[in-house]
Amino acid sequence: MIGLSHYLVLGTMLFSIGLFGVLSKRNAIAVLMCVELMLNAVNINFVAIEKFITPGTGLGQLFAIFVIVVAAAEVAVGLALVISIYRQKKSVNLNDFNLLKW
Amino acid sequence: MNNLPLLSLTLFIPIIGAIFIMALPKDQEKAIKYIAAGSTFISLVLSLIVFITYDRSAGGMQFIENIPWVADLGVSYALGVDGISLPLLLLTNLIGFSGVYASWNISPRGKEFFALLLILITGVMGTFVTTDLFIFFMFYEVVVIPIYLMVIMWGSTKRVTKEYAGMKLTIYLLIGSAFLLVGLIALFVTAKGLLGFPSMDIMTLAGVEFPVGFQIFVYALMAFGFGTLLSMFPFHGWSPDGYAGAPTAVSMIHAGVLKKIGGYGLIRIGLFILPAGAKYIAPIIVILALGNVVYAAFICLSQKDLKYIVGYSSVSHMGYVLIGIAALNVISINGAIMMMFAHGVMAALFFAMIGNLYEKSHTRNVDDFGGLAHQMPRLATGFMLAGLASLGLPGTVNFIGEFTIFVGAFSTFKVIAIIAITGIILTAVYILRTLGDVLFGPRKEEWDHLQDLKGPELVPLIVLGAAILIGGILPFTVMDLINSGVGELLAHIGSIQIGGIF
Amino acid sequence: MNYSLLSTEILTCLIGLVVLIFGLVLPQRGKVVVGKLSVMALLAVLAYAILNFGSSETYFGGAYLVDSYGNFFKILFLVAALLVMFSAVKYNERFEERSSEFYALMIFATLGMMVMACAGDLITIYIGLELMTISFYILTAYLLNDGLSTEAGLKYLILGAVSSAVLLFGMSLIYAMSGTTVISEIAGSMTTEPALIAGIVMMIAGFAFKISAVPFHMWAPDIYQGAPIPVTTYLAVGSKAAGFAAMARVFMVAFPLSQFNWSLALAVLAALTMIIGNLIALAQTDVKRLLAYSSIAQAGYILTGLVAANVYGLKGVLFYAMLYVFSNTGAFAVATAVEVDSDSTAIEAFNGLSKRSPMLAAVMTVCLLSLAGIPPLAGFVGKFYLFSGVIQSGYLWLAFVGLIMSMVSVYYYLMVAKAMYIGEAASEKAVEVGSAARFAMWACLIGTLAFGLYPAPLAQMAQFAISVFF
Amino acid sequence: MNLNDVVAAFVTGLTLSDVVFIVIAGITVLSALGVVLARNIVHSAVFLVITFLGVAAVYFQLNAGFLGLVQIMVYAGAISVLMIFAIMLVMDVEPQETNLFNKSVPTILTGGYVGVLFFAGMTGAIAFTKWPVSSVKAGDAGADLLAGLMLGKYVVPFEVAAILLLVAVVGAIILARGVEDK
Amino acid sequence: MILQNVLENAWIIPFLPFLAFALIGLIFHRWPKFSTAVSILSIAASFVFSVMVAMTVFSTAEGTVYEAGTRWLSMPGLQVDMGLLIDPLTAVMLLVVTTIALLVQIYSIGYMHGDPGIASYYAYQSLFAGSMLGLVVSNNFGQIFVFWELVGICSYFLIGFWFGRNSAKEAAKKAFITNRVGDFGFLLGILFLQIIFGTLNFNGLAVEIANYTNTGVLSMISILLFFGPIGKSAQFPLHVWLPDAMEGPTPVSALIHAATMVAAGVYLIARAIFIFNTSAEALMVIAVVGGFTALFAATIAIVQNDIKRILAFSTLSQLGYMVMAMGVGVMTAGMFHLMTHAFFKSLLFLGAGSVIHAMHDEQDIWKMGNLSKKMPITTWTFVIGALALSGIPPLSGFWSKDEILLGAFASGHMGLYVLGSFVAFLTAFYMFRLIFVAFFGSNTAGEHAHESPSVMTWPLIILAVISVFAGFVGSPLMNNAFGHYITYVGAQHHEASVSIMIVSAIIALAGIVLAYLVYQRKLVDYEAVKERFSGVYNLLYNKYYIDEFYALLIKYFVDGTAKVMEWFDLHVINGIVNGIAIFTGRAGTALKYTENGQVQTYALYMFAGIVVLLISALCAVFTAIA
Repeated sequence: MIGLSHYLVLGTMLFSIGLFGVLSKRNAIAVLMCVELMLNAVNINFVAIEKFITPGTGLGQLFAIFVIVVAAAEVAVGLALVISIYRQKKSVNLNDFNLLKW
Repeated sequence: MNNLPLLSLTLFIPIIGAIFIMALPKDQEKAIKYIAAGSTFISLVLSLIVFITYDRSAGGMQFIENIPWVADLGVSYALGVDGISLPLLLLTNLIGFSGVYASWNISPRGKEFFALLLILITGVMGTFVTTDLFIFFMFYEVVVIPIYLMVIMWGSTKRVTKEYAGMKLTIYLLIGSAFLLVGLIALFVTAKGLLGFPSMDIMTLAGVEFPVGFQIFVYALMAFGFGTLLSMFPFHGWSPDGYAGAPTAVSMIHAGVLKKIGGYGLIRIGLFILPAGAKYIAPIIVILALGNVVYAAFICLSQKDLKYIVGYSSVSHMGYVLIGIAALNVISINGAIMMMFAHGVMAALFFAMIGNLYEKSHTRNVDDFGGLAHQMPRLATGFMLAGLASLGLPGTVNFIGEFTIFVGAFSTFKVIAIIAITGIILTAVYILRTLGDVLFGPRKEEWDHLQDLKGPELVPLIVLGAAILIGGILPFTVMDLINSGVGELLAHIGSIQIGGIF
Repeated sequence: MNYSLLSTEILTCLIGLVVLIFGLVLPQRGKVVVGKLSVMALLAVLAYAILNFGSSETYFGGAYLVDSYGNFFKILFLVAALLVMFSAVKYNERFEERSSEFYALMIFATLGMMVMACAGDLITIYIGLELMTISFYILTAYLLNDGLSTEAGLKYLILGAVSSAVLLFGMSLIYAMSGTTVISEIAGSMTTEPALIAGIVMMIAGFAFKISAVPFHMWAPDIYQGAPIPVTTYLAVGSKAAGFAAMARVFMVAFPLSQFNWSLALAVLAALTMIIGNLIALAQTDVKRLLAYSSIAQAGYILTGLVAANVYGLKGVLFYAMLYVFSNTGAFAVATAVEVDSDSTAIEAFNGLSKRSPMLAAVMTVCLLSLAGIPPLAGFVGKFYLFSGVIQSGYLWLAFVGLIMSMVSVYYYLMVAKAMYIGEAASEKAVEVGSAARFAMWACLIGTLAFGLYPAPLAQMAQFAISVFF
Repeated sequence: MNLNDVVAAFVTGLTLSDVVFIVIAGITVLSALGVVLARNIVHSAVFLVITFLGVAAVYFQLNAGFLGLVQIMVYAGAISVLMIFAIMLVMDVEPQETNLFNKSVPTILTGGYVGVLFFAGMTGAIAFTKWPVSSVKAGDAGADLLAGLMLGKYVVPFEVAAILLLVAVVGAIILARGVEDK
Repeated sequence: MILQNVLENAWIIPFLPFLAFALIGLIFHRWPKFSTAVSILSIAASFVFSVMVAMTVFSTAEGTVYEAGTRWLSMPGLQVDMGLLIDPLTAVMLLVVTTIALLVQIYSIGYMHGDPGIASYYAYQSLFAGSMLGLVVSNNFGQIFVFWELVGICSYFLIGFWFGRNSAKEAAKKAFITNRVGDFGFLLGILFLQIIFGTLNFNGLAVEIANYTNTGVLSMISILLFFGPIGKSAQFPLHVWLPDAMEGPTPVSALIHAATMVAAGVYLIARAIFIFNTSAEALMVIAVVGGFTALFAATIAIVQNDIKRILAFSTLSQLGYMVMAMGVGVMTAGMFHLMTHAFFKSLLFLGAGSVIHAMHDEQDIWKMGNLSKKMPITTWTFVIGALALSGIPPLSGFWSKDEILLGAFASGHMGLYVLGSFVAFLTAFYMFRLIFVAFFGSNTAGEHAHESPSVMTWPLIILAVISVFAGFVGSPLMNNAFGHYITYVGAQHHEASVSIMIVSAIIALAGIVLAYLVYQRKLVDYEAVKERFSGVYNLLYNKYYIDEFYALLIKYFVDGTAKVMEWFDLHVINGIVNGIAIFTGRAGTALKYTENGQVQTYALYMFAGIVVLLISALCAVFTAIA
């Protein structure tokens, strides 16, 4: 019988995958993608929670929508940054971005 | 006659002077000096007035001023002096005044120097005149940073660089004060719990019955914090290097009064508020103090740099003060305070003379000198006076302090007192050796160009020398005052029977 | 309902929009004027906020709260924003035609902070936080042809996005357990369910990132170093304060300590933050980066107030946050002037500053010492409040760590002082400082001194502000 | 309900919706893994779209139709396209090496380890929690409800979100346009 | 008016010299003549006063006693007064000190003529006299200690008066430090008195001790107190400073050896005799130390060649006599000898000074000779002094020395009696060795010598006269008037025995004769003897190598310890401090490298933190649940 916890586990799973991606990918854009994965995972949580705990209030969905909006904005800025840094370094490889350290 | 806030005036006139100095343009060297001298002189006079008009028969806190400051911390701008703080206040002004003259030829950047010096003097004074824990600590830490700046800007590099010396001194004292601060805050918080209202007033706190365990804990913290400031063995490392690196005036004030804040704090805060803790910790302090007296005295024997000799000797003398404080009886504490006053004047005079000599000869190494009494008789007189005071010769105020401490300590711990008293022999040895090698012996031609003290350079010698002799020949002028204060103290903590735990 | 109390936020928002629009239409000259005007307008807003400090109102069923606590932080943010803008006037010239957008973004960031401070609902907090953060992503990368700046921007974005994901995950769990996102209602349904604990932990992590507490501090040094100095300043004082504002409200209101002792976790974080921040700062040679680490350490001190979670502690948090604005901005203002002068913030660049321009050196020294907590400067009083609270709630060891580390910190602050006072200056000519920046520095100096010498008024404000929790 | 029950639930009879969920979840997770594991950034992008669609499907299954649509429009539509554009703009190497893992193997391993730990811990927390599930059965919360919330209780976040988007747009333009180096 | 109540105003006696010191130091030091005048006038006035005091005191049969004190340093449980205690003992000491001080200062006019430092010389002289007088009139131990130390420092200044010489510098230092060692014990004794009896006032203590039974404590206190005299009166282990003390101008030596410095120790014992008398052990120690010193010094004196050294060692041995007298319980005899010795010893030193002056600072007796022609006054006064010292009746030395030997004999200390007599023999011998060699020797080095100016000779003559007659006041002929008066606690006097007198007179004569035979008639080749017993000779000549031993002690023990401690301070204590500092810095540098610039590392740290927090929190919760 599929319950809330399954959805949450699904969310957690997506979250962890995204997390792993963030930690391990080299390409800045891929990292942004993984961030999106994490945000989607959170959204799944919100929606599922609303469905099972506060049905009919729309609270979770609202939260999810806001998250989507923010995510979109973040992606926009992020990609702009990637482009701008690519313009300077001709690279999107995070390993190359270590002028700032120590 | 208390309508005039004498203490506030004494306290803030140097600050006002400092502000004026900062306002002046750099090149007004003369005006700057005169302002500095003038403001310290006014403070000196005011503190003398306080010293004289203080009603010794009445005793207790007098010249009280009290303005609520921070309500929720129970802090109030509270001033007042009693027999314990008044001598030290006077001492501060004596040394401050002579300090200005001792650095008369300071250059370059005399402007910054005198401004910082005045701030420094105010800071030290503040710790002695306030009766509020918070304000006390505030003033205490105020002094640390100006000293650092003065050391690195006008200090001298000999065995250690002045940067190292200044940093060591600063960080050392600050770490000590960190422990102290924890203790104070704990004190404050616990007192708030017991009283029900926040208070930083020392007397109010003294009225609180703290649990013994807590007292011991906090007093231990204070013993470390204040002990570090008092260069208690083995936390004395900063003091010789610091004095060696510091410019004359700073050495004078630091060795003269700043150190004494440690002893003063131990008495004013430690004994007043935490008598039981004091009683418990006393034996430990005494053992360490023994380290000060003998160990430091021995080290003096093998020093060649005049400033190091005086630095270590001051460590050694502080041992007496610690013993006096730890012996916890009226005589010994009287002695401790007298000793603080005495050592302050003596050390200041010593450093003033050394500074003057160094300024002219650019060396402080004993072996370089010899027979200076030929060329500079006045300087020699100053050295001699300081030296004799330092070895506790009767007729100098130091004898009064040492003798009283010995009597007091002897009645509490015999053996330790005996060992400590051997210090007088060692002191005699290194002092006479040093003075002999520097002042006496055949004339050395290379020093014929040295000018003897003259003009402003004489002021420290006169002021401090007078203090040494007057205090030594007419001890009751100071001792009665101190006694009135210590009487109060002992009456207050009468609950604990006198003496460490044995 | 009296919506006039929202006018602070609304005005700020409007000013931002106006600046943005005029920035598009006006020619280069005009943009500068726009910047100045916007500053003036913000001053008016600040005045308004101060006047309405006392008034409070609850909007939208607790989703948005205008209370003394929020107002305190609004004032704080506005003060910070103004000081930064003043001190940055000269620096901003290098943004050429983008300068008006710069002001706009700063103002929007301020708006985001205000929303965070006044938010009574997790959603509001999140949105405010994101507005602030995204503005900062852009501002951080604002030196477009400077590799460091862009790199910092990208790093900040990635880490910031991840951290807000974590925060969201935590919020989702809280929401799951309490069925509501309104902070004041959450408290009612507190249990010790594992999921709830997990939620709290992840929210701690999320906020800890914003306030750059160890081990979530790693971004701070790089971003602070890479970003344009004004942005760094604002990040350090504003963003951090906002993080604390929201965090304190959430944890004080939503999570009663009786349920789950989160203060222990915070205590560990605080200790780590103070130790590591100060230790690494010892090894820095670039003043900007040094200040970055020092600000990490400062976050640790402020965090102790939250650990204490009692009157003194929180008062300390607010007091410290406010004085931190003055002290830190003062230090950064001087750093800005020096960078403008010599295009470098390495310690060597400060050599002989006291000879070149004594006033700058004095401001720097005073502010740094205030950060170190040396009386009679404000930092000391702040620390006194904080550690009184900490000791009162029984974390003696934390007080030891904090005070000892703050004394250790004196070392690197004095290193800067040393360079300024005995270093050999490359050039003898004075560092030229614009009148605005000079004003900002004086303001910081006076604030730092005044709060230290006569802390009572600020203390009362803080007292009044935290009265909403007790 | 604890983990064993979860396992048990799988072996015992599964309703249709359960099967659907499992299928969707499977697809989503697998494609998410694809995003991470693909060596070609373009493939990653494609997998990402699939994941987004899967998430949308989950929304639909949770009776959040409106949200599902938003998800498809914003994510599967806008964001993915944006990503592809970006990818195209910055593609200069062989597609095969566009999406490699981090150079330092320790980072990857610890990263994987941390991820697994996180998953384990969180799953445990979820499994051992008694969720205050409400018995109320509500239908699809339509756009009207959300609109009411946005313009009512949550008007502040709504407005702020608007500003946020504005900021993002302005910022994106400024950053992407860049300045001509002098 | 002053004359009416002399005793009340006796404080003026020490006060005047102090005043003189202050005046010279502050005002007159630019004008040597003024300084001289001020100093001499002040001491003269004190002298007059002392005479009046003495007259008042001795006006009554048993001598009047006056005590007064003014509060100086006081607090609950500790009171040190500046007081006056005038009794016969004091009176005598005042007379002796003022007389000799006065004469010495007059004499110095000639001796120090032309010295650049005359002003400071007289300043020190005044201070010296003042301190000594203050010590004499003290009515409590605190005050005594104060002036005790002042006397010490004055000796430091005067011995090191010619500070240009390294030898003077060293001698002065040696004198003060050696005294400090003694004072250490003395101070401890005083502290014990204060702690146990709660007062330092002599009369008070006398009462307290009278009904205090613990003799062990009393012995300890007595012996501790005795450390003071050991230092000041240069008794055996701490005698080393006195011979070197002649580095100072000769008049100073006269003052130190006769009136001020060394007398102080003996005077202290006399003053505190009521304490010493309570403990037989202490008395025994004192007697033995005294006796040993007497012999020890005399043996050394035999072989010395420096005229002042010989006198110095004779002083040592005479001091030994006095201390021994105290020890064997005849304090009066000790004081008696102190007085007489003061006169003839100062006479001898001033005479020696006159010789040295005439010989242009030549001090080796073998380089003198045949001075009797050139400087008769000096010679004959010197001979008188020598006779008095050797104890030839009826000169003063005879009576006092006889009193002591009598005391030793009668109190049953046979050993000490024999020892004393032997020392008397040695004394006569070495004194006349000196005289025969220096004044009647065949050596013609003294050709160009000439008699000293009258300002120097008159004091010699006066002292010579006193040396001759001073003895009678204590002699049986005047049935020990001196002894009767000086008694501080009951008369201590033994019936004079003619036999002992005769014996000691014969012994003295024997010594003189031997010296005459050896050094004048040259019947024995003393060089050969020297060769024969070269070992013994060197041992004696080098003063039993005690100075060398102390030097080694200081070099290796004291300075060695100092070096060790310094090393410890530099490398251990500072090492630890610096170590901590360095460690902190290193830690910072190490941690710094965690910021490796890799954004993903940062994220990794973040999530590691989260996971740790999460798991620990969950564990906490689960344990709480379970």
